Amino acid sequence: MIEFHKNWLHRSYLVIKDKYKEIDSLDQQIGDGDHGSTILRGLDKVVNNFENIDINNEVDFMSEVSRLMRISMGGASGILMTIFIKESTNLNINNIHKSVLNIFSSTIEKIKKRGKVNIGDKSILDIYYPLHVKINNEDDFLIDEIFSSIDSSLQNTKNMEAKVGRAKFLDTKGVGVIDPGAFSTSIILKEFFREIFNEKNN
Amino acid sequence: MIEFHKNWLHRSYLVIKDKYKEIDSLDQQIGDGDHGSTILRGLDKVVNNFENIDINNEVDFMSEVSRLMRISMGGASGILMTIFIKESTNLNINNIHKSVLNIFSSTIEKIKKRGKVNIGDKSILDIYYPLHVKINNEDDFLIDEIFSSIDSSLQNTKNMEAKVGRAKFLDTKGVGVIDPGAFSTSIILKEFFREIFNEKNN
Amino acid sequence: MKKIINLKENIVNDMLNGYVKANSDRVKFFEPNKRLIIRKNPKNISKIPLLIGNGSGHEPIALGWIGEGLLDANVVGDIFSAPSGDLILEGIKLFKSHPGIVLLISNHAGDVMNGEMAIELAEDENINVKALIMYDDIASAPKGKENERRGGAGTTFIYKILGALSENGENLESLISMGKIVRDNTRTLSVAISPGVSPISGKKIFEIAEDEIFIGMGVHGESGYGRQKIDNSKKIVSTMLDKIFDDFSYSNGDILIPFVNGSGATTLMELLIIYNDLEEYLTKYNIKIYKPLVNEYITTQESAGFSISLLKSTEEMRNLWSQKTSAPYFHL
Amino acid sequence: MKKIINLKENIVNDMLNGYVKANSDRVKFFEPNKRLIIRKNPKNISKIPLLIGNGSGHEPIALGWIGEGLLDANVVGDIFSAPSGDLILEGIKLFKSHPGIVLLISNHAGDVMNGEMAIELAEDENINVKALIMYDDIASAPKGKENERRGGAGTTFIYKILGALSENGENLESLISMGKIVRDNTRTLSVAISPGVSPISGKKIFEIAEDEIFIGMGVHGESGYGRQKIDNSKKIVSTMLDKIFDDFSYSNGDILIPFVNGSGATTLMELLIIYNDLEEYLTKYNIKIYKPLVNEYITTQESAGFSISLLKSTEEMRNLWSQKTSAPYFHL
Ligand SMILES: Nc1ncnc2c1ncn2[C@@H]1O[C@H](COP(=O)(O)OP(=O)(O)O)[C@@H](O)[C@H]1O
Ligand SMILES: Nc1ncnc2c1ncn2[C@@H]1O[C@H](COP(=O)(O)OP(=O)(O)O)[C@@H](O)[C@H]1O
Ligand SMILES: [Mg+2]
Ligand SMILES: [Mg+2]
Ligand SMILES: [Mg+2]
Ligand SMILES: [Mg+2]
Repeated sequence: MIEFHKNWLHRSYLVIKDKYKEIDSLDQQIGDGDHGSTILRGLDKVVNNFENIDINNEVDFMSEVSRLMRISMGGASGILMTIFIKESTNLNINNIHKSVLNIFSSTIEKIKKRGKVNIGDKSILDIYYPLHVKINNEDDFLIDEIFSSIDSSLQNTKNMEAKVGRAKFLDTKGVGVIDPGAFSTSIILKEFFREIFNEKNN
Repeated sequence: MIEFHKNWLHRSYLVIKDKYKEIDSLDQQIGDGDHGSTILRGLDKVVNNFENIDINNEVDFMSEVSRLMRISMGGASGILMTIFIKESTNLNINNIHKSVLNIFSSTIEKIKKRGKVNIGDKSILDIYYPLHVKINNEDDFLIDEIFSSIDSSLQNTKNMEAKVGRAKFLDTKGVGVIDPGAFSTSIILKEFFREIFNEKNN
Repeated sequence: MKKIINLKENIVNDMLNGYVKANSDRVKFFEPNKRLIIRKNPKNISKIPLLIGNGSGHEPIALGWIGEGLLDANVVGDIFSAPSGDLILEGIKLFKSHPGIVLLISNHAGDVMNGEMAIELAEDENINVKALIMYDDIASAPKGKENERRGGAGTTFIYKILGALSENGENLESLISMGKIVRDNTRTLSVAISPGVSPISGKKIFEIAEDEIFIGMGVHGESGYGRQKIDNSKKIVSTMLDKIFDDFSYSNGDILIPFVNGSGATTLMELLIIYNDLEEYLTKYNIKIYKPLVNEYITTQESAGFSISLLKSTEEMRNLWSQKTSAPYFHL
Repeated sequence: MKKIINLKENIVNDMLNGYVKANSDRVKFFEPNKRLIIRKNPKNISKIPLLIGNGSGHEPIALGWIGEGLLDANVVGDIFSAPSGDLILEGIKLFKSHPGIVLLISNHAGDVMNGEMAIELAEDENINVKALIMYDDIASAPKGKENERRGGAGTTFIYKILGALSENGENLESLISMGKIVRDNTRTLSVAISPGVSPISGKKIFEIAEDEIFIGMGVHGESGYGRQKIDNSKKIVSTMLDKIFDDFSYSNGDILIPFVNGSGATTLMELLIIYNDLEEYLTKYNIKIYKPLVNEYITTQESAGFSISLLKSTEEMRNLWSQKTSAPYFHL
């Protein structure tokens, strides 16, 4: 399964590389303008260093990957966004539905605790949570539905008032702008599911 | 003669008060924008403190006046512009022509030495010197001629390249702008001669 | 963007290299980790080290405060972002043979998350480390909710006083308890005048009109009491002090340590004028003053602005405040 | 104009009051003259005092350098203008019972005129005072005409080294001769990046395009080598050092004291990055470095820019450089 993670992160890296300026510019409107660069830096650090991580055990491998990402990203986003990366090792390709639900529920719980954040606070949680609910309500999942759920969750962050992150300190509370962390999270999650579907179809 | 000096400086003060912004703005173009305020501050300091200067001897009185002006003005202009103020006590109302020539020649000599400055360097000297020449060439002097000599000397500073003062450090060397120190000097000298003519006519 | 730097990606590394080279008699990297700076002559093993992780871009804090009688280590994050808990953990582990360790955390979300993570990981390794969350900025949360306030320039009192106290051999519990007392007796209020430029985005860090100032803005442009027309020093200072005096009750004869901090572009000339008005205000209330600090210590690039911090001091605090330190950029 | 001041006419007085209050343990006015600041604990009567008159607006220099092991008195002029010779004379007279006095004069027209006047008046009163004209800025006059150069940030070496030497009891002649040696071994070059605002006129002190810097500009905006496109730190530093190395010949194994001075708004982050590149350059030439100084000391309001000064040092100079001082704003 290490290959799964490598592929997933590599794809995510490529998409983020393509879009990081767009994400920076969202963060420029409601933060300090660096989220795209920050997540790109984190992914770059691991994706272009896979060969140097001399660990064969999947859990330890991803634990090192998330440590490296956290270090190179720093800040709140580094610590919060690597929670899913680490939890993802609980994916069981033979029991996708259940294991994905577990990954999401423990990710969400950990983000809430570490980030002192709630649903609707305009953050990455507003991608994870609605998706978790959706998956929970269905027996199986179709990639198109997942993607459209992610897309609509992302759009929903636009009109939220920020209660965490730098946007919370703006007079506007960031209303009217998509949350940059939610944007990058949406990319990483889409690639995660794309990779799952690839695995299934192989 | 103390009254002569008080009247002269008081008149000068009033004219400078009226024009100091204009002088500041010249200095803004070719210096640090403070010459009008600086000379006003110097004159204000003495003119509004005459009653506190408890000295009856003319020479000592004007020596104290120039000391006070120098202290409150500071800089190059403070030291150089008070030279004439102090020398002016050599005015002999019974021998105006000769005493004025002496005042001018020693003022010019002292300014040249202290200021390491020459004729044509775009400075206060370019008012004193041509006027000295003019007075020297004539037996008597008419106020209108004095004034028009001062005015034309002042205009002449406009096209000089500065070799002293802050304007010397400009790319343009201050060409195209009247020298602010020359402007304030022209006012003080005009009032000096006006007061002489008043004395004569009394 | 008009900054004299090399590659944007290397700003922090280049700066740290310059800092360590320029002060090689007093500080060094904890090799090979070039984000962890420590004292050249480490603290005696019997004493309690003090460390902090913080984002950069606010120099000289905190790297400039490493030295005898002040900080033992600084874990340096990228511009305006806290270093990860993993790095802070490395800093903590460095001192694991000491009887205890104090991790200072300025109350900002990223710093707290990463600091707490580091503490949890260190506790898993049975290291005796305690966190002290520092806050002082009265504009960031109302009276009664002091622990929700941001860490501002007044946290300086904690750094300096605990730094001296730990050098004197005090134990972990006493340090933490003194830290809390200092915190509870500190109040800070700041004013933003004009924005600096983020070296990352190349954009202004906040926006403010030509004739306005912003009372209570945080160091990253976080909002506080709000905008108002610019006024003279005496009026701004008294508006600020009125707010601080509403928040904390000072009495006749109290001895305060004032700190006027410049945020980057505000001149020392202005800071001294502000200090003059501040001292006049305090004197009016019969308040005494001990060794004030007036300079730029916690900056946000070339932002103009300043903060006023007041510590109501005890004699012990005053002695510790003026105790000597070898830190390259802390000077009473 | 976005400065936090009270009445424009009182800027300097308000600042000095703030300075003297904030540092009342170390400095005071020579009452009733509120433009003459002296040490609280005066120098021993057998030693040679050091004083200087200078315009304000460049803080912390020189008022911040009053203290044991540095200056004995500072006569403070208005913004950007030298104090009058009469005031400097008052400063000189204060020390007339000492065996001699050094008047430092930075080579700028107003300072020289007023300093010379003060010296003449003091000599008339049989006071044993000697002037030392300080210059170092290589952009202001060509090689061979060193004595026409302006006084720049490198004059700091003279202040500090003579301050320590006089504290050690050296006589007037030795001080002047050491001062000249230090001067002859100092070179400075500066760069202006963006202008500060004059607190008098409310206007920018100089003009410079958004993508340009100006190499060799003097502290009041005086012109030097000229404008060029902004570049990265490494290139700017090497351009500057190339010019300094053209002007002075350094050899393998020389021990230099570098000083990177910020002119107001340039961040410490940048100054440290610049220092990093500077040390790299010097190391390439096998030049050794002793205790560099990196901070804002000679400013021009909130101008952005910096200067590099190098002193080729002897062992004696190095010892004096690092000798302790109590000056409120000088810190190695
Ligand atoms: N407490 C939090 N809980 C959840 N997500 C958060 C929290 N704080 C910040 N974030 C996320 O981090 C994003 C900003 O990340 P980034 O720009 O990298 O960090 P920084 O704000 O330190 O510059 C926000 O858009 C938000 O989604
Ligand atoms: N060396 C000098 N010799 C003669 N006049 C001078 C000299 N230096 C300056 N000045 C005069 O001083 C004027 C500027 O005065 P002011 O603005 O008060 O001084 P500062 O340049 O210190 O701001 C100049 O316009 C010039 O006439
Ligand atoms: Mg951000
Ligand atoms: Mg001027
Ligand atoms: Mg950030
Ligand atoms: Mg001036």
